[in-house]
Amino acid sequence: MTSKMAMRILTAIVALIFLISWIMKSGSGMSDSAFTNVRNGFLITFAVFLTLSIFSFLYRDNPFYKFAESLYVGISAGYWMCYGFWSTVVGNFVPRASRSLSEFFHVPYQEQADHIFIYIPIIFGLILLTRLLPKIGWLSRWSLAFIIGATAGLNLTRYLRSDFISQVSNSFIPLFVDWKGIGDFVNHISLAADGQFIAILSNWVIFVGVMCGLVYFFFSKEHKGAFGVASRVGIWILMITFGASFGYTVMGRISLLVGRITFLFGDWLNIL
Amino acid sequence: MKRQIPMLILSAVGTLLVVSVFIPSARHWQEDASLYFDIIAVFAFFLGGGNLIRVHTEKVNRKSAGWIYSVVTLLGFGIMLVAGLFKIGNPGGIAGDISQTGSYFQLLFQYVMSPLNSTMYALLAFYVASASYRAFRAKNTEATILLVAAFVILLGRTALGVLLTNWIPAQLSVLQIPNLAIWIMNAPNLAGQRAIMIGISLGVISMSLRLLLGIERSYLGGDN
Amino acid sequence: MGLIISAVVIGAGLLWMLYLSIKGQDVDRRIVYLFVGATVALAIIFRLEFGEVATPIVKSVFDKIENLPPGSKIVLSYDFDPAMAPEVNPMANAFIRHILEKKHRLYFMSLWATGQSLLSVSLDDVLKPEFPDAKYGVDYCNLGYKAGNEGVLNVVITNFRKMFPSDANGNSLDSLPMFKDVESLKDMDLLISVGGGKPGVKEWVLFAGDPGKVPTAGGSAAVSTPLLYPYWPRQLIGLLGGTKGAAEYEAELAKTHPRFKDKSMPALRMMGPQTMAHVVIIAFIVIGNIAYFRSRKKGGQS
Amino acid sequence: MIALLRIAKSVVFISSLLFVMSILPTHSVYSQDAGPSVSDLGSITVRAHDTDNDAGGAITVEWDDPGYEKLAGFVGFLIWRTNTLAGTNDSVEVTPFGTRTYDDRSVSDDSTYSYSVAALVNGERLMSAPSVQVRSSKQWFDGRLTWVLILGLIICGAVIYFIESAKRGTKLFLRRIAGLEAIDEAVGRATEMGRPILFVAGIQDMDDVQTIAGLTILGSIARTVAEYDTKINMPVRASLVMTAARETIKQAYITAGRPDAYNDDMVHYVTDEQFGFVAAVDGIMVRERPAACFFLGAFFAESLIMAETGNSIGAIQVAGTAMPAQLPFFVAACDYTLIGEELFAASAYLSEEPRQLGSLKGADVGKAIAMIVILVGVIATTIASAWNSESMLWIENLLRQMFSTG
Repeated sequence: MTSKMAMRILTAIVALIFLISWIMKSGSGMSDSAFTNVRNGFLITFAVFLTLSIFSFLYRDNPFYKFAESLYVGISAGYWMCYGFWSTVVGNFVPRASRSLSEFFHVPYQEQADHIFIYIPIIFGLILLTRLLPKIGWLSRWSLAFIIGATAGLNLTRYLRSDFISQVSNSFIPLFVDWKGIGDFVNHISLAADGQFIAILSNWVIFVGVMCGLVYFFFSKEHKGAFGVASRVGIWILMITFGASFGYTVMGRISLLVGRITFLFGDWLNIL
Repeated sequence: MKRQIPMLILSAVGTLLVVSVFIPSARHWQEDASLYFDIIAVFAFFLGGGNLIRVHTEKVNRKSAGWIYSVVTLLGFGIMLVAGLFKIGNPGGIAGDISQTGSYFQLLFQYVMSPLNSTMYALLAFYVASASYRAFRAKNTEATILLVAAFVILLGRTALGVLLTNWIPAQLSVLQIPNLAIWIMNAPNLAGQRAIMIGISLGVISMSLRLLLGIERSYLGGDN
Repeated sequence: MGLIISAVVIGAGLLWMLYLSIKGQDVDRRIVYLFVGATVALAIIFRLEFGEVATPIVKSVFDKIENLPPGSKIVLSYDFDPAMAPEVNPMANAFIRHILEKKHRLYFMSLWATGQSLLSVSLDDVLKPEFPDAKYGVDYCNLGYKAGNEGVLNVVITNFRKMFPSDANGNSLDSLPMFKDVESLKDMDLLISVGGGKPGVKEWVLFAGDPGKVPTAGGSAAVSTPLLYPYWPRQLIGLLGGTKGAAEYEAELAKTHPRFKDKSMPALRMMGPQTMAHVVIIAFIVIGNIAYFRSRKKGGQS
Repeated sequence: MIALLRIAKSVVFISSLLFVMSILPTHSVYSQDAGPSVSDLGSITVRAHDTDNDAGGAITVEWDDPGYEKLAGFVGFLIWRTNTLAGTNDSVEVTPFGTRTYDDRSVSDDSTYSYSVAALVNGERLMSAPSVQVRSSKQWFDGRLTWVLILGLIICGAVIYFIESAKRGTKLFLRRIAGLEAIDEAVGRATEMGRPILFVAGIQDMDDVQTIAGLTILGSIARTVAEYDTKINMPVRASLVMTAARETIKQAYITAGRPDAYNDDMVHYVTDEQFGFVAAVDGIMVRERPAACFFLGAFFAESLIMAETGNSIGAIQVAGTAMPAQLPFFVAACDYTLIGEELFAASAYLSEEPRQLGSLKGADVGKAIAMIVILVGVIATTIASAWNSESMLWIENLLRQMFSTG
């Protein structure tokens, strides 16, 4: 009972702050039209309310977060559906399919000889909708088969070219950079960041690292003996990679929070 | 029948797209396939949107716990659809750009969706901190390596890293933390990324083949 | 004042966390969240700025410009668009200040169509008000944008005038005194590209710096910086990565040339909260490990 | 950006054309320098041929420069085209300084053309002799991709070979993957605790192969779930994934002999918005408190938000993705992580079907090829650069040519 009471008091306080903020923001509006000022005052206050509601999730789940979450889900689902309609249907399909529809939507009609093909996805799309009819719902698998086939076909060659072939050829690196003989190397050995030793060391690490990393991914060979050692080094290399990427990203993540707090203190409270 | 035809469609489409890479005059099939995918995905919106409406109306009808939030979702969905599909308030009318300033669609995007979006994204700052606090502990060799690499990179990105190791002479300058951080990004990190990418490409190839050959077909449903 | 309050609040909090950890109590994740939020908020409210110290990769660019004899010829290319500008524009402005302060000759150009307008903003907002004595055509000039991406570099590495018959204002290059002894990029003493996409720093290295054997430096957005690290220190003399790199440069500039101290230093300002939160996270990791070793020791004893 | 570049390119092109026109009258804008004059130089030789490896409709023009570019008044090379069937002439393009080739993409395969190239110097057009007549045509195979085809055939051949040999009953050794062994345990725990399991197949649509990989694993998990009679909750970000996931789970329930227990509501669409989806998944996690969370598919920045929330409710978490940038976050916040290739191999492991397992051995052959080629390439490059060995340089160049993406 008491927690319900506390929740009511909290809601009342939030409502009060919301109202005060709305009034203050409307009063300080820049526009000549009173309606625009009141509207913008509301919208800014609402944006602040949503921001704080989401942050409140860090403490624990609560009605404010639930409200913001539900609203976000509804609004954004509608957003992307509208976007899909205007950009894909009107932007890509209509100009290829029909002149009169193109004129209706004010998009330039594309004269093309092969616009019969544009009906292929329409057919598969309609087949997909048979999912709604229990009797022939199994037909929708045809559309899924079309999509999965396309994905598999496109990705097979794409990954072969961009990831496999290019990553392998990038690994053809010399293990002795600027080599002028062992004597020269020993005489000039230093751990300076731009020294020859470090350049050579880097290439050795890359070479050994790629090899051992690949060994780690071997599925059909037991990771024992020399193979096991290599696989273990492979895991270590992967761990360095993960640690490094994690560490490098941290700062960028904080800048996102800086943006939100600046919004609260600057755009809303005007204390910056 | 119910199983053979989809199998046939899948293999035919996939094989055609693999072959099209090598034939100059068929190369546009690749872009066509992506376009077709987008159009089919729009049809799927009916299923997704329908599901969203059904799930939430049911909650409201049954007055199940938290039904009021389902009302919020449905309202938001409806308002956005109406505002976007009819381009309400759009200065350019039906021909205007959907995200034109002044349209209700854009207004809702700007004051509702965009703050929600950036705030959700900003939660990452907190989660990155709690994950670092909890996960970066020297429990075993692997975890220690992870920790040390992360720590060097983190230090290298603050003034602390410079100040701590400034005294190291130029002869050993790679040991200065900022240099060490860059070296880690450059050599071991690069090697790890490369091994992962080569592995992924082979994984994709073998999985695509399993799909095209009809060995992997759990997604195709049963025979009834 | 703000700094003291923040330091006390955060320091006390961290000590308390350390105390809890040593006692073996696990710290609730919400306390971690509170810390991060409070740290960033305090730093924003009190506008905390920290004296960034230049890392070697940034310092080497700074030293290069600092130590070139006055009158050296430096190209500064604006290879970015408005989306990247918050991160990289501060770098470009810091370069302008430093180069003109050292009385070098500055040649502006751009490989991105969008770079040209950002370039004119820099000219109007930074160069002209802060260096009223700098004379166009003598101390600096603006070649503007040319289409052709790295192809432009392929040409200007052998001949400027073929690609740029005139500068952005329509003056023939021969009418500009600072072009009297310039035939191609090879006559330059330093090339600087500020950008984060393609063409960008990488293309400057591969198509201008390397073939022309001209020292090349760059500034780039944080996401694309790791891709450029492999060129340092052999092909790139230095690199400014993201807001952090820009802030380090600004700090170094303010230290060596105090007259810029009062100028707005946008990257330094942006870095304040980020650095503070970063240090707090490092402290978390340390505390977390202390806690872990304590608990393991206890576990081992019992 | 691209659009801007295009506009800028056309502006440059038009302005250069205008510039050419403006200097066509006899007076020149440049002062005549001393030096070689136009008459000292030989004429330009032009070669034209059908553009290689294309779908027709393009002719490549190549020419040499006897030294016009060095002249003070040089502006550019003008490409002049004669349609020898129709008998019409037109200028195609003025190329910038430094170019020696031009692809004319505005020709028809049904006509023949001949090209001349003129150096524009001081307003004069010094026209070359016309090239031979050429006709554009399409090629049936892109010759630049020969090595891609060969490598693809080798790797795919290896996969198919081992699938076939597994079908014939050859026994295979497979190393263990801890994350996969944890799946049964996680589902079992959920059953014991009477709590649901949460499955997220990434946030991409069906056009990402990682999503499909996630769904294939879902097939195996759903079978265990059906056997144990646990509840599964699967929010999805894309409608197509919803349809595919329903088929997958339904099939699993049928295989497990419990078609009656299946229900479409196990999979539900949330929203296409990345962080809207995350907000909802977070909500589901804290309200339904699943005992196990599976994140298998393509993830972006949201990976850590979900994994940390899952961690806060004490769920067993198994993640897997081929997004290198997100792997560190899963490794840090989840109990088990399938790294890159392991995600694609997982369904084969779980199916325990010999043919599927055979495909893994085929992928291992691919890795072996990569390792051998890298080894040879590194040795060749090293010896070629350090000791100037001609033969090693030849090997290096051959390998680089083989492994170029065309």
